[in-house]
Amino acid sequence: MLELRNLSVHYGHKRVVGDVNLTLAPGQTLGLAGESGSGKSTVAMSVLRLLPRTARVEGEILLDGDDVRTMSWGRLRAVRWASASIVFQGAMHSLNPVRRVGDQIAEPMRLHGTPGSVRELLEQVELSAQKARAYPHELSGGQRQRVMIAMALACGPRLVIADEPTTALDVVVQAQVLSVLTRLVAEQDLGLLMISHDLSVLAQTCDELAVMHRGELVERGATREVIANPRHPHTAALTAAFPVIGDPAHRWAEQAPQPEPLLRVRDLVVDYGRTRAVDGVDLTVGHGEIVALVGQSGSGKTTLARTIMGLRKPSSGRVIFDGAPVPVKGAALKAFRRQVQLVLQDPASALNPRHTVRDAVAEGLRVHGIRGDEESLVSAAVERAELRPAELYLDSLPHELSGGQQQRVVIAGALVLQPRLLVADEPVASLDASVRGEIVALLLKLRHELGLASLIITHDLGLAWQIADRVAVMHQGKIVEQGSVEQVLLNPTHDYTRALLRAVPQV
Amino acid sequence: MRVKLCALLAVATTLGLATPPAAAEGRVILKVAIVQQIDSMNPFLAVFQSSTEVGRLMYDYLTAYAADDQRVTEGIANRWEPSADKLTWTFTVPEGKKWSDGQPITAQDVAFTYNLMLTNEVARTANGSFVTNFSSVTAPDDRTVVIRTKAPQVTMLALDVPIVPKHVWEKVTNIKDYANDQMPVVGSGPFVLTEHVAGQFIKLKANKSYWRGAPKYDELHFVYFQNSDAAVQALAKGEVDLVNRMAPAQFDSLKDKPGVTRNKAQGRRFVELLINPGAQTRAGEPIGDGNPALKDVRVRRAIAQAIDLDALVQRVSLGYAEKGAGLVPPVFGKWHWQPGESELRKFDPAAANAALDAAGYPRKADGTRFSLRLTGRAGRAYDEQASEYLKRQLGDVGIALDVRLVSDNQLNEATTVATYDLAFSGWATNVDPDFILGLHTCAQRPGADGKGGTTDAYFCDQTYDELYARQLSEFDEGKRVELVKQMQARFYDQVPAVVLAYENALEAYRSDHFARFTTQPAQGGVIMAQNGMWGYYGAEPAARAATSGSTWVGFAVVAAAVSSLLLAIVVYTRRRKATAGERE
Amino acid sequence: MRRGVRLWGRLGGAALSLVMVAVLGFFLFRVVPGDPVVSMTRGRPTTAAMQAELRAQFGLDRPLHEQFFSYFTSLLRGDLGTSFTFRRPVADVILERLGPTLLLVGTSTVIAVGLGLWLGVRAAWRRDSAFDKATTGVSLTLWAVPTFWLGMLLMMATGELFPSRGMRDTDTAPDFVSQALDVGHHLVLPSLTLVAVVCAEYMLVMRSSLLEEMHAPYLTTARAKGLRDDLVRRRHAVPNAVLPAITLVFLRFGLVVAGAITTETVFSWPGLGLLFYDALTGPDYFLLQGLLVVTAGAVVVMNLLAELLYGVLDPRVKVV
Amino acid sequence: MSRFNRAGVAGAAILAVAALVAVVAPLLISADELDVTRVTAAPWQSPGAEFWLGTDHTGRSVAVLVAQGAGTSLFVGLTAAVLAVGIGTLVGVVSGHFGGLVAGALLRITDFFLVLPALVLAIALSTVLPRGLGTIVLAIGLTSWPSTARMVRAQTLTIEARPFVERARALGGGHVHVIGRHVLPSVVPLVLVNATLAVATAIVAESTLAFLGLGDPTRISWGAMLHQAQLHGAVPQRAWWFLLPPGVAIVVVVLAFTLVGRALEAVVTPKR
Repeated sequence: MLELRNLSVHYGHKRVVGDVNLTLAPGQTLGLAGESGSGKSTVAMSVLRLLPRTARVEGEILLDGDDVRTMSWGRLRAVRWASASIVFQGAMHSLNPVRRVGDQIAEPMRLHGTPGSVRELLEQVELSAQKARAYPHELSGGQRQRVMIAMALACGPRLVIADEPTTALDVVVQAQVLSVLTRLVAEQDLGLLMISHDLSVLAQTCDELAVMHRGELVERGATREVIANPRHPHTAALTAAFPVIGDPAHRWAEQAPQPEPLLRVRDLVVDYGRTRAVDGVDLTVGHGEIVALVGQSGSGKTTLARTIMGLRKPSSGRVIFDGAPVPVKGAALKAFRRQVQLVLQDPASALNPRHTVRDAVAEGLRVHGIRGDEESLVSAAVERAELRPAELYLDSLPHELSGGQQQRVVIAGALVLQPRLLVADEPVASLDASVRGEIVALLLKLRHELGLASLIITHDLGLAWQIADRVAVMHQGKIVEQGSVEQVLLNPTHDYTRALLRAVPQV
Repeated sequence: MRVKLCALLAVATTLGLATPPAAAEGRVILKVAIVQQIDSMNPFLAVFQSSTEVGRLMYDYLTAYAADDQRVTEGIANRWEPSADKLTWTFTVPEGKKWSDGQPITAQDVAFTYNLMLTNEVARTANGSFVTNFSSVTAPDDRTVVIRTKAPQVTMLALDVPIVPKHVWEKVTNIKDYANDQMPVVGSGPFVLTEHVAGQFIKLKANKSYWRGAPKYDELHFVYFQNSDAAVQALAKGEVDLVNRMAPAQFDSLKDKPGVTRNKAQGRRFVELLINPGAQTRAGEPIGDGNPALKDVRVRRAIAQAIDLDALVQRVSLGYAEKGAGLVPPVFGKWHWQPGESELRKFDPAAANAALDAAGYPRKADGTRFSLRLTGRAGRAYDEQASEYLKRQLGDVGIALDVRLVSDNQLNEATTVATYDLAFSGWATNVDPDFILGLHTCAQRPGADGKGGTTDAYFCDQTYDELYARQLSEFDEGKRVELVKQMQARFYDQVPAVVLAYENALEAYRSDHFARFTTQPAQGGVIMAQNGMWGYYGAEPAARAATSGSTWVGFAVVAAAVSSLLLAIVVYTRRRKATAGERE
Repeated sequence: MRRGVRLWGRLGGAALSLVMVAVLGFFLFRVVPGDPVVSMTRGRPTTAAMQAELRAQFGLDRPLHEQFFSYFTSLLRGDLGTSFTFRRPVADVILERLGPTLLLVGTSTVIAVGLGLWLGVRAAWRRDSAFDKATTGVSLTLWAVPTFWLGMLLMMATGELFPSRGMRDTDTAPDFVSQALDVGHHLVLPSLTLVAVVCAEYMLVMRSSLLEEMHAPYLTTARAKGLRDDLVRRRHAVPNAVLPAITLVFLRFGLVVAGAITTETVFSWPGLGLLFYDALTGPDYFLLQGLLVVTAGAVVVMNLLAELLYGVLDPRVKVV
Repeated sequence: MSRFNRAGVAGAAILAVAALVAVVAPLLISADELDVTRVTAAPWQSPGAEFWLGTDHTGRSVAVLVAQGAGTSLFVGLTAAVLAVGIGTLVGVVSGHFGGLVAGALLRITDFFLVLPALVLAIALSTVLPRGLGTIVLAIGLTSWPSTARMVRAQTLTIEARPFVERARALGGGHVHVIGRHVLPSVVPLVLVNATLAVATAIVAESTLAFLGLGDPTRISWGAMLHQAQLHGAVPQRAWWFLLPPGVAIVVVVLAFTLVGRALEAVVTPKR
């Protein structure tokens, strides 16, 4: 049905995709995996010739035997959506914000003269018919993604291309969307080309798996086979990046003895206007202990972290650090902030794009007026964050570094003040799979070498399994369950924890 | 659908705009450009010159000034007789004169008008100065008006007060809010006001029953212009028939324009340079911050001597002016004064230098003696240019000028509180010199609060004031002329101000539409801004050519452009539609 | 994502702005030096008593705070005082001149909006095409042109094709068609001047607004659905991009009224702008402050309307 | 992008020439050529060999006047823009960084000035204040800052919402640190762009005020020349040589500023 022969795409002199050969038969499901920049989305877009004008496409793209590249525009438009449709990533932006979703679903049907009703399509994706009158912003992320799926099925295509359809969704929602998608593909006997950076998502939905790396197809085979026995080293790195909960091989944290408490949170309440974001939380982090705070977005975990940092005032309750309450202002607060450092989710935005690595790392020193040899302190911190040799990086600007390197700079910026606690908000979420492991290892090494305690905030149960000593599960502002990693993740007692664990796609 | 609509629109526009609107047929209209706003049509309130000008067309005064020599002639009254003690004046209103609504004009109307002003403060707003000396006005019968004054008054035949119809105005309860816009407005003049759209135009139609005879054309329109530049353009295009108050350059630009005749007339205006002689209030308190050096009459004379009046006339007025001398312009030949050989101050920088040295103002190291501010009005061409010349000429005698060109109101402010050293000013004069002479008496200086003055020269001279009082009660005209000339000589000698020039009134008209206008005076007189309505009243239409259709060419051009543009869009859209399927 | 326009907050803000406009209007023009009565009576035989009478008529003899109080209370009743120049209620004078300005500004805005948005869409959609380069270049140039100068040039260039002043000829036949055509004839040059300048801005705004949307993912979705290029533009890109442009149109409409000062001055168009210019030379306090209150008030109201309209047009913004 | 850079370079070149003219002209032009009392040439000469842009109503060379006027127009444009952008930046940063009542009040005032018709206000101000360049600068500067303030405030808020500012706060950085190290450096490029465009607006505003007769009558500026042209009847005389050059000069310089501003904007604004 779909056949790519020697597909290459160039932007100017830059080759984005090189010599890709792929075939997909009706009813077949194929996962295309790869990290950002591996060219996987380019392949998807080239199928319907949606690449920008500046792209130079070579090779053949056969859709039902016709080469998309040489079709007339009229013919191409007839083929689009009727033969193959796309579920785009980020439904928020891929839906027109000022038109009702019903109209948007109906639009291709009118255009291609396909019979059918919006109501039926919405029912297929388990949405009520009233939602047709909604605007995209009135829907939740999962609902929007279902609208996208309904839209993709509107003209009864035989091939559906899904480009990162569940990225940015919470685990539970992701599971729901995936199940809708797989059910519909199976029911209607569609061909599915699914693109994702997340092997576990692909493993759950696709019979076959292809892995792309730097624009080339490096591996292709049955999903189970590829994951179990990766032949290409990159595939291996990708599989390793997704820890299997319960698998001791993926548990990197060594057991630590019960430590003395460093940070204690007692009955903490934080209100945002009328909403209660944090509702009576008790939490303890010991000296040198790594605690994972797990929850879905909106569960209040980020607010909790900000409050601990003293960036937000609690409505009631106390935060006790090293035996003393966290000060609320003045020099004492400043001194406290030396002790506790923050590592943010997206390193690219956590660094001022105008500041060099040196400036970024030294910022803490300058704020606190720490005298001494700034150069050597900065170098030491940078090398400690495993950017060696430091001189190579000190004068770089953030955009010259890769995501992993940027995150190391952020960590170095924290280390330079010799803190005792690191609060890391989704420290690996925005990193490519292969880099992720390195950062996790770095955090563990710092704990090992410096006795640095960490509070790691994440939605990723796998990460918690990999790194944490203890896990606290947060739901609607409350901590519903906490305890040692093994205890919580292997024998969950709370329903919510179980739901979370169920939703995690398994490789 | 869209395409059809566009096409339809194009056709409609073409048809619509290509047809010129019908001009009103068969009526002869005189269109006059005015630049000043009309403040009110209510003659008791209207103070702007433009309003007065229109008022003269609507209402006759008790007496009028003849067109040819400006002597007093018949107005509403045709005979007048002062009593022996000059305190009682009897005017006779003849039979047969009618208001424009057919009612007869009687002495009752005259008495009503004056009495309204005597009893109602608001009614004195515009012309109150004429009646301040009245003690009573009565009409013993329909033909006779008797005015009694408190003191003898020479200006009894120069009462510039519009006489209004009693039968209309007695119903007016609130003069202040009465706009006088019940069209057509009942009047006694040669024209009847029929329409007034503020800021756009004023329409009057000929009063067919005017007692002097109906005007020779049908309608008189005043068209409002933002500036004289636009008015001159409109004249050149034939949109208006008569323009005045032109700048010299504008006047020159019409020199060879076919169908346009220019009228260079002696004007009623003069421009002067005020020299702050140490301004004081009526009570004698100093006011303002004039340079004390100017209190010295020798310094003022030296300044006057250092100014080259001929150069100003030639370069600034481009020759369209006469060199200044006395306060009364030469257009009022009887009252005008020229210095004799002994009195004349010739332009003589050397003498001025010597005089200043002698007065005790030697040149300092930098070559200057002292510096003075020169205040003028920004945007008034004369001030802007003349200040350049004065700066240089006074610089030559060691007086540094700091030229300050300010807005109209700032200039007024500076002159009313005497915060100037030198300043440009100017006045329009009337047939009777009383006003312009009285302006420079001690009594015209402001009160203690700095308000209530009308002078801007702050002249206060015993000799002058005595002469003024004497001429005011001198009923022998020959003797009065002599007194008036003595006053001007005194003013010239004391130089509280230098009369720089009598500017010509520069006017032009479409001689292809109107063959001739009555000027006042007959020789070198003005058409507009007369002491009367002769210019408009006496206009004679030419053997009139039809209104040219040339202006409508523009319409046709636009119509063609618009429709071809629309057509192009239609075709373009069509063609795009046709190929749209095969393009991305 | 969801932005709310708090209706009461906006109304309150607008009301506060109006009050500030009123206060500013009063004090700003009281600082103007010069005695208006002296300006009025200049060059005429006037006595001190007559001047005092005039001052009393206009209430200028009362202390400033009394003047302000009476000004403010009458303002609330819609009374803007009495004009010195016209000796009529300021509100009447302004109302009389509102028509011509609305005609001029309205016509120009309609044409400028239509043309500007159309050109902007075309230019942005074919970015860097010859058409884009030409229209952008012309617009940038027109944007740099002082309005009055353009008006003078047009007047000089068209010579005798168009009337040089005003809104109508006085000798046109009184029937409606003739009058309308006459007004249209007079309208050509002033509106052309305004259109040229305003249109350029609309074009540039529409262009940049559409360029912002050009890479929006939903356009790719639309293309993938098989929509023709012009349909993608008309149905998807423009409805999104036109929102800021429409807001601008509303915002500008008020400002254009004020901006018509120069155009009206050059062409003696009997509207508010010309009135403003005339009032300045008085200085006609009450007229000036009335004009300021009315024009600034109009802008405030337009501003409010623009925000409310945005709430109607853009489903993401809710008026609460 | 490249097109605008080319246009930007062209604009910069024009500005360099204009600046050169503004600096050099007063040195080369003798006072006699500008003094109406000393010029000997006939007024209203059309362009010819001696006066290649003709003469004005007093017989001065239009070419000389245009060159002389460059200084005034540029000076007013630049100083007014600096004033406006200075006020705008201060207000914008303060109201963006600090919350609370001060910010609320500042925002209210900004919004108020934003809706006031700037030209009307500028005209009113220049009527109230004494004539002079300072007044013009003040009138333009005081009426054109709100857009800058709005923009700077928006940019400040954007920057403050960035994680790196949160990181700086978490490091213990105070107001001075955050404003000085993060907010200002990010705002400055935008302010620069804004200033460039503000100069363009200010030059047009100056010419408009001068045209309405509110300029400094003792100085020669392009707007003042147009005022003179109108006052002395250039249009009815068809004296295009008196009307065109100052206007073209305004358009060219304003366009140059706009082009440079847009080019800078393209450089400063991060590409999507």
